[in-house]
Amino acid sequence: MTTTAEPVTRPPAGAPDLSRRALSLRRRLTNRIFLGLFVVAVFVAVVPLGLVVWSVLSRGGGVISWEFLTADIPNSFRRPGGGVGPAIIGTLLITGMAALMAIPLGVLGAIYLNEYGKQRPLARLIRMMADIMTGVPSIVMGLFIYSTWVLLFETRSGFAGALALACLMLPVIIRSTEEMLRLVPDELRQASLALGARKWRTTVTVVLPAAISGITSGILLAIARAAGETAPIVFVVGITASTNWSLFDGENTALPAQIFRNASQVFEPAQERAWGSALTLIVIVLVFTIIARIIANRFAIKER
Amino acid sequence: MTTQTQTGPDPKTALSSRGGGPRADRSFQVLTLAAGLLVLAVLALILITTTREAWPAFDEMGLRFITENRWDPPSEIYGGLAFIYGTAIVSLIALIFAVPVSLGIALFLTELAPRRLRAPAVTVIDLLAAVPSVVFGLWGVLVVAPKLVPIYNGIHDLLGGIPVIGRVFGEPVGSGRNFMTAGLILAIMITPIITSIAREVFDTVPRGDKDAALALGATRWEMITGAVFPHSFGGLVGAVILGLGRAMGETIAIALIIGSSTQITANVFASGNAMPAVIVSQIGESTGTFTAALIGLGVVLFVMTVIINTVAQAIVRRAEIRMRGAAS
Amino acid sequence: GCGGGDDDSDTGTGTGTDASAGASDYSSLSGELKASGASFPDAYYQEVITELKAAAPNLTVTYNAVGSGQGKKDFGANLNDFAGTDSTVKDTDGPAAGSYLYVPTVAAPITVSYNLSGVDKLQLSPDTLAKIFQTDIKNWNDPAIAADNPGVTLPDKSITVAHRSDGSGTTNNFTKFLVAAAPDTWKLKSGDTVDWPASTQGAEKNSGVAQLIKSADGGIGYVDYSDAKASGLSFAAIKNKDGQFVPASLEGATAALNGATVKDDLTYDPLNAAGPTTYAITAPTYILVRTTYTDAAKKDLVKGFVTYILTEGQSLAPEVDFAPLPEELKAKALAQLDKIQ
Amino acid sequence: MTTPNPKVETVTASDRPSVSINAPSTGWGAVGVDTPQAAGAPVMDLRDVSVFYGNYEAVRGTSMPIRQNQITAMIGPSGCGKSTILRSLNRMNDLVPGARVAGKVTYHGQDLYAKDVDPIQVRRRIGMVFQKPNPFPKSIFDNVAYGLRINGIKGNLHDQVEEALTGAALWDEVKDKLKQSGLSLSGGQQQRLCIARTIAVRPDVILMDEPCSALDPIATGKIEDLMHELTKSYTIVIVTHNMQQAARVSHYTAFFTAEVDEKQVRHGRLVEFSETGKLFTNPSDKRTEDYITGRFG
Amino acid sequence: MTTPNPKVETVTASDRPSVSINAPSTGWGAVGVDTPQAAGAPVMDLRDVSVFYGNYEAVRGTSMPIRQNQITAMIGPSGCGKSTILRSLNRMNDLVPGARVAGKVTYHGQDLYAKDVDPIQVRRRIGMVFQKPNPFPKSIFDNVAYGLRINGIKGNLHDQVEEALTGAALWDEVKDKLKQSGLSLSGGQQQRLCIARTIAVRPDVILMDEPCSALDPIATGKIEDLMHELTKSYTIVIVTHNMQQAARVSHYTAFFTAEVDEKQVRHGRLVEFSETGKLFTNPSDKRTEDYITGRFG
Ligand SMILES: Nc1ncnc2c1ncn2[C@@H]1O[C@H](COP(=O)(O)OP(=O)(O)OP(=O)(O)O)[C@@H](O)[C@H]1O
Ligand SMILES: Nc1ncnc2c1ncn2[C@@H]1O[C@H](COP(=O)(O)OP(=O)(O)OP(=O)(O)O)[C@@H](O)[C@H]1O
Ligand SMILES: [Mg+2]
Ligand SMILES: [Mg+2]
Ligand SMILES: O=P([O-])([O-])[O-]
Repeated sequence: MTTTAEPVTRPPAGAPDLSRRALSLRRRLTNRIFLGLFVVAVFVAVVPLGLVVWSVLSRGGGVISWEFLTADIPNSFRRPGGGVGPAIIGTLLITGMAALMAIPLGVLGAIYLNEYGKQRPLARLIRMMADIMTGVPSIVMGLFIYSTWVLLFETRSGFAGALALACLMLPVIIRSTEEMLRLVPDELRQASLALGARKWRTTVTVVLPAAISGITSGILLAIARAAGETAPIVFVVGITASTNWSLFDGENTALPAQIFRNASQVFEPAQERAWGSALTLIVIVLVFTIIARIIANRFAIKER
Repeated sequence: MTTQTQTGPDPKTALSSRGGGPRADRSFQVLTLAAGLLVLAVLALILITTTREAWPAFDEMGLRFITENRWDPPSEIYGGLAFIYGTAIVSLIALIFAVPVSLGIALFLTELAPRRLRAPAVTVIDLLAAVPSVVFGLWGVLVVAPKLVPIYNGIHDLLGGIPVIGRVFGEPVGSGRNFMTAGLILAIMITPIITSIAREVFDTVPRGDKDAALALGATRWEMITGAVFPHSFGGLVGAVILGLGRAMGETIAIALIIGSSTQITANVFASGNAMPAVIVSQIGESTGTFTAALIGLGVVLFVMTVIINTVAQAIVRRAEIRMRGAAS
Repeated sequence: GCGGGDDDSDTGTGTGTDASAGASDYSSLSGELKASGASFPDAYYQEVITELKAAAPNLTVTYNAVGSGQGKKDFGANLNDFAGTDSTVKDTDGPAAGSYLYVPTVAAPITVSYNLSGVDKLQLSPDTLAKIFQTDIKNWNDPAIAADNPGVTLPDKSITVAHRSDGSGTTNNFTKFLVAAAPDTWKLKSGDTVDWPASTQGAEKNSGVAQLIKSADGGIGYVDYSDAKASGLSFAAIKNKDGQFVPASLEGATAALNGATVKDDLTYDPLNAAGPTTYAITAPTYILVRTTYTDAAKKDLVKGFVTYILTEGQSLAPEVDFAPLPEELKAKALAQLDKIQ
Repeated sequence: MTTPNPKVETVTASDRPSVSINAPSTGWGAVGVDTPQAAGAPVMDLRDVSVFYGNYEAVRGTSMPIRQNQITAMIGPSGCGKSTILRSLNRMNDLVPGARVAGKVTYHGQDLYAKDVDPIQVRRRIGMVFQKPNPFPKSIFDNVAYGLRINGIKGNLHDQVEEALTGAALWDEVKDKLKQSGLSLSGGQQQRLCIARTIAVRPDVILMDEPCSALDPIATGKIEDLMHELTKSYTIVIVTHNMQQAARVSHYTAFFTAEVDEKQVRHGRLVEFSETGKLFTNPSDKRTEDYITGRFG
Repeated sequence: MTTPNPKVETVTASDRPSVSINAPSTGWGAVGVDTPQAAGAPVMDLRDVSVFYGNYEAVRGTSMPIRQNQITAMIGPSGCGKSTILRSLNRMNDLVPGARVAGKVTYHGQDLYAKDVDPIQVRRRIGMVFQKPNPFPKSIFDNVAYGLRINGIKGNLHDQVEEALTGAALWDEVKDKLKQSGLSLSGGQQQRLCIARTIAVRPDVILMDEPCSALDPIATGKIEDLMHELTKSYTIVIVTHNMQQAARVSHYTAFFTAEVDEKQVRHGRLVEFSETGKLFTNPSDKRTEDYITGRFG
């Protein structure tokens, strides 16, 4: 457009019209509207998040203190003071134990589905059942653990809760991990096998590290969901007012249960504890998300 | 075997397996298989124990357990139809809102967003997934439900008079605790799940397919409908099913927001109840057949999930056959 | 106990010294007690546990308010050392007949709370109450309500009925009262969960019902006394067996306990009890203890804890809006503890 | 094997136009402007075109014409920027984040990168066929109809689809199974389906990026025949790794290579643009000669 | 451009071994057995090898030797089964569900497909380099050490890695950044890293499937030089699309093509196997001649 020496600056007569005007209004509008809607969708999702986080921050923020995070849980709903220390410990222990059980099993199961079972009928069955298992309500999972584990050993315990949470996490981890393994290029597997690596070593040393970032995301989603589960905790973990470091001996408690318990009280101190617990729980999950992402990034496929 | 050739460097000729190599491989495979089978075992165990415990109720109610709309524990009548309906309607509302929004976000992230924006957006979506459902429940019942009442009233005033649609947008309950609010909160809860899977699915659409559409003079949106959607259909159904599973199984939040009435009504602004919510809120004070009936609701929910998954898989398979063609 | 300061607690302390001869020094109690059950007395039990901690620092008691039904199931499955329950044990509940003893602990009024702008005094007879909760009466200016409230101008406003969505001892006692006091009108029977009409609204826990009532002008529902007071709700005066409209109060509740007949197993029904100052909807609650504890130490802990509830602990009840037991019943309850082996 | 041009030697000129162009760096923009409809008139023109990916200059200062109803081939070793230049001809590079085109690409005299030019209109007129046959996961009919539908092209849809499939020499093979998935066809058929899809919207120029490299010789032969056919109505630009193919099918050939600059960064460069016969028999650049005689690449 | 063999013409034989083999379908299994250590003795031997994918016979009856310390090239149009045959040489086809090998592949006289043969041992001795450079998402060091570690090869790990990288002509370029990701290297470096990874476990035979097709000419030249170097210690089999490359680097060449049988099913076929010089100057089969003169492909 700027060169003066150009002999032809205007399209010669009969040359096609390339300007935007040539695109029909309908097509242009449809395109615009739908692309605009994508942006709207992001806001639609972000707004409620902002509102929830704001609610929790504004109501729970003032409650958080060192004492709140460490002190024993007060029995009385009406009296101010105390904290949720035992519930924080309980959440960490129970969710941690659940993750410890569900992650290896889930990842192994996913390895079976993607690396061995593929489209075989058994693998298809397991895949479908895993999908179904993601839909089992947490209360039913709690009832299941209650009527098997709890009644068998005649005690509620942190471990029973961990079992219930593990059962809830397992299918989510299996399915998301499988999806991630599927994205690992076959060339990597072949390269390893061509070096004389056995399949299991290939899987453990090449395939898993290549997919670790995505696998971690899926696992985090599962943990986040499990850490927020209330019904099975109330049902199979029991309750305690002081920290119980043991998962097997004696009852325990967790933040979601404290949120639920305190939120259903009208007394101001109890409600404050509920919001404070909610904030604590979100922060815990978030911190884990961040830590896990950092770890995953260290193992992940490093792009140039 | 090696008789005639003492040729190459000797150790290179021993090709038979040594040590426990193949056994290690075998063991690993068995280990992974065991982990896979664990899913089947746990699920079977859940089904067996729950069915066993629910049996007294099934025995007493028979088919009426799912066909009758009367939940009257004092009279020992347990007809769960209203709760089945509630679960279905709430999940449906959740999907109607969550699916377009999730797909929109996923498409925004894969097709529109500048690279810089993607990571933070994904983090925000993950954060949404990190909010425990009980918090959503609290927020829904204390903050959202009352605020929505005027909006519901507005919609009712606007559409209530229209013949068929009017019945769907009937008189809103005063508390705002109804199918719609529950569905909306559920939609927020399942959006991150559907989004994160849909994003992966869209990412796997071959660059070439998108280029081909654009090279024909397609706008971006036309490219998405023409090249991205057909490719992603199966994966998207999977994403939606996972979200639906979560929606159908959600307990605490729904228990708080749905309003807890036993009724079947087209009015989405009316209170209702859903199976998991009924179980969680009534199990504590229940005994005997009542407990059995509540667990029975869990079994019904389970069976519903199986049916939905089976149907979805059949749909995906048919679509795939149609798209991939018989040849491959 | 730190002073409730009214006449109830005076007499309470008197009995306490008398009966706690065996276990007056709680500081010797050491160990753990697990309990679960009714949520109705939860606030009171938690208060007791908090107070007892000062007297018995080595005793840890947990009470998990999972509901009476679950408490009884836990009791039958040996998951707890004692259970809290608002209702009596039926064959199918879990605990085997003869394996348990009832110990009444406290009682509390169940209020009929409402939210009706311009009306701060409301009287309701059992029949009207039944009609309202059955949605036979849909409007506040219904003649039946007007008949109960002479001289009050009732607005033309539709009634929003709030009830518990979770299975609840409160529901059980409220509906039991309606069965007893309005047998011809009330059709929904009684239970922890009843078949509420579709147009009514459910909410979780007493606080949920309170919140629901507060959020809807024209709302009415049943809420336990303590939550109703804390929520700042206004509650109706209910016509008792003697034909008097009595508002919910702890005095009214204690009067109801006095008017109830106590059975041999110490269960009793204070609902719709006789007496002019009786508050008609008063609910009892019990602790289930085992007749036999295999662990002798456990037995002592249970006895010690329940004794504390029945003695010093009684004075805490009014503080958290529960009604202490009358002397006579308290004595019987303490005697019941001696049957534990 | 049927080949479109009955040449046995890879290097003889036969039925090529005799327009002789020696120096690739001089302009031919004006050539043929006065006879716009004549075969051989430049439809497109590149003037000192460089393409950047971010800060990396993948191809440097390329100038060449694309002549009407002729086949222009681009050859050269891998990574020398053939695809990059090809994609700059219909603004497909717009889709690569960070990609930027400097210099001037004109189409019928209009600057393709001018402000008011809509890339969608550009791509509709300058179609593209890719290396891997990539039919949409739709029926054969819908694949061809896709472009017609989105572009709202009027007329009888079925007739137009038939015409495009006939034009792509595929009609006879698929006329009985138009409802089947495009993916059920063989590789060669799929590629012809992609060509049919492209010509259905009646573009002016067709860009082909190694259209045969995933095909077997028989399918390749068919596509080459087809290209020959298509020059009756279309202008074709083809990128190929296969020198023999360039020699067989094209009228003009551009030879690219990658050169390392003083900072040790590799840039693609147009070395020579000539009438095909000349380039293969009598290359004017030593590097072209080295390449076509197989000394590298 | 440096080329390993200083040939200017694509088709002249120069420093090739003079073992003359005319008919590909006769056996040469015995040739050279009596001079086992001599370059040119067959390390591997294919006898009437056919490979099936499910019921589809992708390649039919292939017989040819792989000679020690020599480079054997496989050329032919796309889809003729070059990769398929190559992968049958180290049992990589085992990994394709439904793939089956008929006929006999021997390695130092042992049947590779015998019951007690462990494919892991086979692959450890017969290494493979792929078309797309595929380093593991690990550090450069770990990439090379990987094979050493899994095979439990003793000795100083660092020394062995250095040796392999030196052998792959990469040491100087990466010695200061061994901890960096293998993916941070350029394409050519990545491919040499893959070669280093392969030679680190000291295989006997190295199979290469179009190892340069994703590389630029400079990188290609380096790899070709390297292959030449490697023949001192290794036997190499290379699949290439690029006839010039085959002519430049290989000692023997196998030409494959795809033929259609009576049922219209395409099968890959070995047309001609000869000493490279002969195949390019004096092919004994008309189809070979057509292919190398560019009449198709
Ligand atoms: N999207 C991209 N981002 C950054 N660099 C790119 C991109 N696409 C290509 N390049 C680089 O630009 C240069 C030219 O690439 P191009 O694909 O045009 O080469 P080519 O000649 O088509 O090669 P081939 O024959 O392998 O297809 C290469 O160095 C390549 O790495
Ligand atoms: N995994 C597979 N399953 C089924 N058929 C296959 C598979 N791999 C290859 N084939 C078929 O076998 C034939 C030979 O393929 P192969 O990849 O060996 O050819 P090639 O000569 O290496 O081709 P190219 O030069 O394109 O790499 C082709 O028809 C191909 O479609
Ligand atoms: Mg290219
Ligand atoms: Mg190949
Ligand atoms: O206190 P509740 O038994 O009514 O929950």
